Amino acid sequence: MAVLELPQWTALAPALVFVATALALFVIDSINPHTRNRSLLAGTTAVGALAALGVTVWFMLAGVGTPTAEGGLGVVELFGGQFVVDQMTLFFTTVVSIVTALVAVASYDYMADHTYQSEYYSLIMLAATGMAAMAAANSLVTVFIALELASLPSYALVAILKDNRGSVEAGLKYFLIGALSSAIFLYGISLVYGATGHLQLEAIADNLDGADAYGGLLGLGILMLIGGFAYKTASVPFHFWAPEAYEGAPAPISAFLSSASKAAGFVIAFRVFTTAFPVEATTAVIGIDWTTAFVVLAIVTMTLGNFAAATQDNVKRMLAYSSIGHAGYALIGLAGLSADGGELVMGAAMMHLFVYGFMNTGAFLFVALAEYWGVGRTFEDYNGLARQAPVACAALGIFMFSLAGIPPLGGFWSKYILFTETIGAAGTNGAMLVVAAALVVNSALSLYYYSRLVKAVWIEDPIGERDALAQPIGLYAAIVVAAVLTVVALPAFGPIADAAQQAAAVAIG
Amino acid sequence: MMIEALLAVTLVGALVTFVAPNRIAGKLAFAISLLPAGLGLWLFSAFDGSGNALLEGELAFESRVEWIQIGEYTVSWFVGLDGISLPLVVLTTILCTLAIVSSWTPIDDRESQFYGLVLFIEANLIGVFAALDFFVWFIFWEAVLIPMYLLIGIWGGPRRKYAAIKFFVYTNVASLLMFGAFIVLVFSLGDAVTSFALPEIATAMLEGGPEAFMGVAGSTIAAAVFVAMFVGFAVKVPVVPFHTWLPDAHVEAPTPASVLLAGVLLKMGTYALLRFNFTMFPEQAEAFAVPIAAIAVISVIYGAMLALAQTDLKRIVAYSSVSSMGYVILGLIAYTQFGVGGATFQMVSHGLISGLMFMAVGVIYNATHTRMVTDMSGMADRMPVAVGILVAGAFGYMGLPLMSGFFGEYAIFFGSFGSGRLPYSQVFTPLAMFGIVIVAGYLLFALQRTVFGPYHLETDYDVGRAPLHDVAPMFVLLAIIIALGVAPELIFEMITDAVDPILENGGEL
Amino acid sequence: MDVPIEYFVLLSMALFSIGLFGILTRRNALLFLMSVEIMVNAANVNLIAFAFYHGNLTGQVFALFAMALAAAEVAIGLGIVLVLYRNFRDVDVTVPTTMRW
Amino acid sequence: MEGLFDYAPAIALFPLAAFVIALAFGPKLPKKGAIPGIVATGGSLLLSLAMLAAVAGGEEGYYHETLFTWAAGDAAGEIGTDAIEFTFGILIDPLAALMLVIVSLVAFLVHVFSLEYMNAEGETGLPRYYAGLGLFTFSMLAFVYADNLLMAFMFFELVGLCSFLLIGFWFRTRSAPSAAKKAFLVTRFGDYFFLIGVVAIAATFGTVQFAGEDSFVAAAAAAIDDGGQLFGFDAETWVTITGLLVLGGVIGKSAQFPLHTWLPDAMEGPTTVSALIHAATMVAAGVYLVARMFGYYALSPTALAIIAFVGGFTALFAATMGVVKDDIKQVLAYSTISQYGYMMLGLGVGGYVAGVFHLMNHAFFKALLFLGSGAVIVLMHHEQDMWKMGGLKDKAPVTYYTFLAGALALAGIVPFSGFWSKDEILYDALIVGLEQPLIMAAYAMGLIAVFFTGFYTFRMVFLTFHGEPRTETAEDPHSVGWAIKAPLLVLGVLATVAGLANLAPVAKLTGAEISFLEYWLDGEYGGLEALTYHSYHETVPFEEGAIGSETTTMLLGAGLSLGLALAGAFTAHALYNVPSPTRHTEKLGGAYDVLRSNYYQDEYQVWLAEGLTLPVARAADRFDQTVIDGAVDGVSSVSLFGGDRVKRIQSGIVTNYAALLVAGFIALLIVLGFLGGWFL
Repeated sequence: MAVLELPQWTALAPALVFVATALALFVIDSINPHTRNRSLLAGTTAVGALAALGVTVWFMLAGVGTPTAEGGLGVVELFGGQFVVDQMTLFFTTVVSIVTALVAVASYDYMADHTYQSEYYSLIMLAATGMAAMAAANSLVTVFIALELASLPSYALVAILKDNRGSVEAGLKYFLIGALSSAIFLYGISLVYGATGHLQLEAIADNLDGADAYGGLLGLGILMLIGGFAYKTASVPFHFWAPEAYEGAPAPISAFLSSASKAAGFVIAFRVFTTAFPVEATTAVIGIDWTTAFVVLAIVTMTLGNFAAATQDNVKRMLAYSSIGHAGYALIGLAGLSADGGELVMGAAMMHLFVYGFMNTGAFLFVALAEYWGVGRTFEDYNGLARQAPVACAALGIFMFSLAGIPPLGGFWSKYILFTETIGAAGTNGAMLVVAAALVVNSALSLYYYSRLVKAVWIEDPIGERDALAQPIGLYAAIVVAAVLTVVALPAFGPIADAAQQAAAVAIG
Repeated sequence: MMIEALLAVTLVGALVTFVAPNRIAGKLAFAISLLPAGLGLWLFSAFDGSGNALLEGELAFESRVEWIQIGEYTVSWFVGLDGISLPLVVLTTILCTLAIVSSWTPIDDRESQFYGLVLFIEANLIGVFAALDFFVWFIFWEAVLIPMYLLIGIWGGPRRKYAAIKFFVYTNVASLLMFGAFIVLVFSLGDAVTSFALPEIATAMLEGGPEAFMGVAGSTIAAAVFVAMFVGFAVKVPVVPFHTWLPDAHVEAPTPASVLLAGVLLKMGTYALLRFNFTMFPEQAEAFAVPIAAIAVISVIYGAMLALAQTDLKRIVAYSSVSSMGYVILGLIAYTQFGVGGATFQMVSHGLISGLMFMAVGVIYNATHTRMVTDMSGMADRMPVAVGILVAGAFGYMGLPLMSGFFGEYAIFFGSFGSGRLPYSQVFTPLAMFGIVIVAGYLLFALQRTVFGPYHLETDYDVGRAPLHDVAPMFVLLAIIIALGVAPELIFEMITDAVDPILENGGEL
Repeated sequence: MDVPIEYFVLLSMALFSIGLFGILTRRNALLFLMSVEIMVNAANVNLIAFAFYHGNLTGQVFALFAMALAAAEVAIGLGIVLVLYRNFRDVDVTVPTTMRW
Repeated sequence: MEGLFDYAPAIALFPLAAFVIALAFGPKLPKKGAIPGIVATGGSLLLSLAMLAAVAGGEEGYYHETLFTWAAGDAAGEIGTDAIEFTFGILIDPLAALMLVIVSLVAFLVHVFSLEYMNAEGETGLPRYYAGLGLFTFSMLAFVYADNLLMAFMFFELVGLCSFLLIGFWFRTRSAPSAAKKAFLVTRFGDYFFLIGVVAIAATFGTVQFAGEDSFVAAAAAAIDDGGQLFGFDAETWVTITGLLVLGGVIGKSAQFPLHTWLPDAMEGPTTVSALIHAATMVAAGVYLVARMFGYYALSPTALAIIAFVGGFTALFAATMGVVKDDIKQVLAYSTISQYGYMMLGLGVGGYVAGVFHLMNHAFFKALLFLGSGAVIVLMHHEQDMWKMGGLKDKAPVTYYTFLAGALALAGIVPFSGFWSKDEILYDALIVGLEQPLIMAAYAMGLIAVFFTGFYTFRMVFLTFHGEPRTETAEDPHSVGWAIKAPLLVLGVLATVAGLANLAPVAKLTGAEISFLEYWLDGEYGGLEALTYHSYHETVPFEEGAIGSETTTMLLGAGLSLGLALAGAFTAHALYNVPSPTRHTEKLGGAYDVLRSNYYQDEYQVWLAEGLTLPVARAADRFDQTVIDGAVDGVSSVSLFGGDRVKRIQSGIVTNYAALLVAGFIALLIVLGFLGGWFL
């Protein structure tokens, strides 16, 4: 129980490691301005991310967050409950740090000839810090600050290719929608505060009954909070930034945002709604079960995402829409909360976000590789890549089939367990049956466009001649690691499932 | 552990082949595939099981390990063989070995990947028949899609992309439907079930049956689930009207893929029908007996009529598969020992015979590069041996006595004619039997036009005798077919032993 | 304190709506930014008013945080507007439409 | 003697071995596999004769042994039984023994004949030919001594396969494969009903044994006695139904109307094949099957009457068609159909002995005639048109006289074998017919057919052998060797004297004990009680009448048929036995076209296949491609179109995004607000 000796604040170690790495990068940059020493910078970033990962895993194993009843160290509360470190925190921190590490390694090649190396990496680290903080935030204050801490660097990262119109346009749209959304979010917070007089989540929950008079106010506030989360998780109707941002941003950043940032968005959503707005109590006040909103959002989001993805020509954009679709899947986790076994649905959603972490990252990193090769952006441009780069394309096949939920890959478990639990929840909440049906339709459709990409690289013959393709070490390493993780996740899914389900159970309490 | 060994050998072999140089891939894959084939025969000789795997039977080579906990349900790695699955496993191993040999000639591009995929598909097929936990079974069931998609897509004919995607999406949608239905069943079984182990679920079904779920009465649930699962499997079988993916897939697939598709993949559907619908839902099966029998008869006659209209040899065989599968359905719904046993026997027998047919057609195609009946005549003049085998196979398909096909069909007819469970069985059976006339019609018509008559060939290739390694596998198949035709008891005994418990649940002995 | 809380809420809602209106109508990036600021300040008004109403300081403190973050946001925003101008020779947010559908 | 029976399996296995050898090593062997064939069939012949002796000599007098279980399982038979075994077994009783001898003898002779007929021509694919013959002989012999219905069906099918392969022997032509296909398909159509019958009988009685306590015949008899219901019919009706279903196979194989159309086309095969398969043995399989399970048919007067009527009708129907054929083999083909009609007639009226008797005689004289025609074809350098022949009498005496013997037997001229058997059939038909109008009609048709038989037979003889040679090939024909002559001589003798086996009329007149075949089939020398003539005769429900005394009836019938036969012969003599005969077809007028085109039987059957079934199939295919598959593709295209529309809302203009975002938010707000009642 080594953790016990440490002071409480060390529970935030993962976030601290991130921020430390960011500062280290600044130091390096200030010692040697405009350094192009990529291996040093990317190395530091990767090491930092892996360190954070190591710490997180260590905490998990040490039993941080595991209820003391089960021999764990119990949930660690910091700063009067402004931050909390429990299994959910660690679970999502794991996702964030893994993705960050992969992205850092991949950027080593992708950003090779970029002018502002150290800024790039330190921004990534700061964003990661924000996300780690989101995972731990336990008060609307910290939630908002962490959210902004994650968002602001992201804006910059998306637009970092200053002379690339796509990047800039992406950055602009991302920023504008983001600003609008955060304004709405902030206003929502203010309303909730008004209704309950508190910002700390437990406190809000305790004071819900006092807010009877302001049911409408509270309801509006909650709805605005939902808006804020919807923006962060790229869910309808706050998703409009996503396709452009993902398409225009540097591919590693797209991976970073669509995996880590999305996961972080979900963790705050999970935490706020499970802790601050317990279903029955809230329903009593605002007169309606807020899961209804998520049912609608989930269905609309997954449908819109998949249908729009089906007919894309640009691979990156297809992946962008598909990530909207997956946001829809994950939203089911919140939609099912009012039903018996809601914690199982949420757990399934968390598993999905976990696996999605590396399979989606891997997919975007393959796009990064393709951009590195300069083969072009459309499906046709990808034709016949498998003949020249079988390993990378095999990895792509793994990612695609895993995203489609075809065994024997990690994506299978998360998707089908989600499906299973959705049906289970339907037992007490009929709306979930509609969700399940939508899930079937959408995954069938998703099958079409995922396999379309596999078809392009494996089946089609290349249009015209292509000269030999380089094998950038960093990108390859990242992709292969992601692929291996995706495959290994199938047999080794037991721990993931247990962790997610426990975390969900504890969070709901 | 023998089954694990079988799977491991095949999977490792697949990996090895995948990275092997193209030059030796074919021979290497053959050498590797001898291991599972030999192992399969060993299993056959060492088989010591009795009874039905789902109904408290004595399993052979059983092994069970807890894997994943989903809510209160346990998923465990649970495999074992009984008299129904063992013959199919052996069939798979043998057919795959022969398919590999038969593809030495036609496959001349990306060999290592091709043979790797074939071995991969073999592993999954073995898994499908050996698995006894729903999730394990479903993983293998779905995992078959990936290699088959690629086999058709990469090495297929002109419209291969369309065929591949159609096969992929169509069958997967069916699987989703079936999966959802089954999960509903599991949840509606309530506390009676705590794992996804099929025996447990079967017992719960037969003893308690589903409780009300989502406010729907248990009996309604059972009926709905039965129908949904029947449809889901019907696509895989396929039976009219869900058959349209089959001819496309067959026509475009390369010979060995067709061999496996017709030889084993279709059997997955009927096998699943037997395992799930007809083992777990005896009452519903009886309730729906008439419509199902009607579907069976329609499949037989309609499929045969379609075959009659074709001019592409592969399409002919493909549609005749639809027709033959109709017999199997009829035998299953009859619920007599000869009916169900004969159906199971017919699965094996049809696997061998249709495999033989596709190989023979493939050999002719290798030489002529056409499969159009109208493009050739008098092939017997140039390739007497291959044609001789084709004719033998055709007569096997027509159910010539002393070949396995005859026993399969005879047992089904006999079993269904006397069935007390199937109303109007004395009407349905003769109707279905008329298929044996039509099948003779279109096969002989095709033979007359292609292999007999004066030699003529539209495409300008000089046709000579087929190489030994093209003909040898067909001889092996022919030998097995005749052996099973002369002494069906070789496997019929163990089949009936495994079938009896099914019949005891409302069936008749 | 005799100004009823409702007035503050109405005021903030008015501000919020004005900001929103601005966002929907203005095409100039800078005006877009300002509108966002107005919305944020609407929220701040709320926070402070409610802090007063509830008699705890949480809201006021948070308002300070919010302002700081808003400032940071504007900083990033201006940076993006700069590169926007550099690439598109315009600060009209409706100009960049190279990516759509 | 009993020990001999243990060698019974070898009777069939010898030819099987020959088949394997010919297939595997044929090309390397001298004579391309003829030798093993001859040895094997010879062996079978000797063993069969031994069986004959064993049946005659043994105290048990029959052999009934189950060799191995093909498949066994549980099945709820309609009556009681709950377990069923499908086995391979051997049943050798007088009938089977007799048939074994006939089959193996003809097969042996045909093999010998082939030595010259086939090998001489430098024919390719001879191993295939001998393999085919071997496989056929195996299947036929196995069929003959099959002890149960299913086994019988299986080998019934196999002989069909062999017939397909051998008819299609010259596969490089267009006509042969087509004829082979037709033969298989038409018989298959019959076998479809046969198989239903087998399945039905098995499902009803839980057994398919021909003989013994647990035979389905016994079970059926029992069922009829206690008058229960079988599958919703009363027992006798059900027996009739199943019996008729099985009869479907018989009609197909024995080329009875309306499934006779394949046999004439089957003449595309080598003449030896026609002799062995399409005259003497395989076609006999149908009739033999009826005789084999005669006890079953005996239970159902309806079935018997139908058999008799079909037989009589076919006899006349085919004979008339034979009258106008020019191809010597065609004439023989139609006469074959007609003769099997007689056998059906005989069995149908309960004349078990008569039927079997004619079966035997026909095997001899028809094989003789076919081989004879084969010899003629050799003489004529593969010319089959009788109008191109003539005057071969002096140039090929052996062929001529043997052929003549066969012709006399076929025409039924006393004292040749054909006369005795045919006359007996007609007599049995007559005596039953006197009581049963339907049978009387059948008898009448059979009687009229006698005239036509006599006519076309001698038309054939005269056109072929008499008169002046009408072509130069007929001037100096190719010579034939011993391998052709020997079989002709053997069969010639048999055709002449085989009648002695059962001189029933003489016996009746003189009271001498000389109707040996009857005693033989009656189990006097040994056999199973249940399968004897008298036990059948008791079961057969027909009562018999007579014109005056039995003897007068007999003499009357005999005289009538003999007279008609002679009349036919003399008509032929008058018309064609002239130096240069001419076609007298114009005398027939319109009837000629009808006969020439075989009553348009082929036309409508071909129409059924190609005019009806094929278009329907094409329509089904179109339906499948457009409607069913269209629906599948429709779903995908619709969803893709939907996707294409959905993505349009991503207009690329950020202000619109903001607007849509707010709109969406407000929509959500309104919905939830109303549900939650926030606006109150």
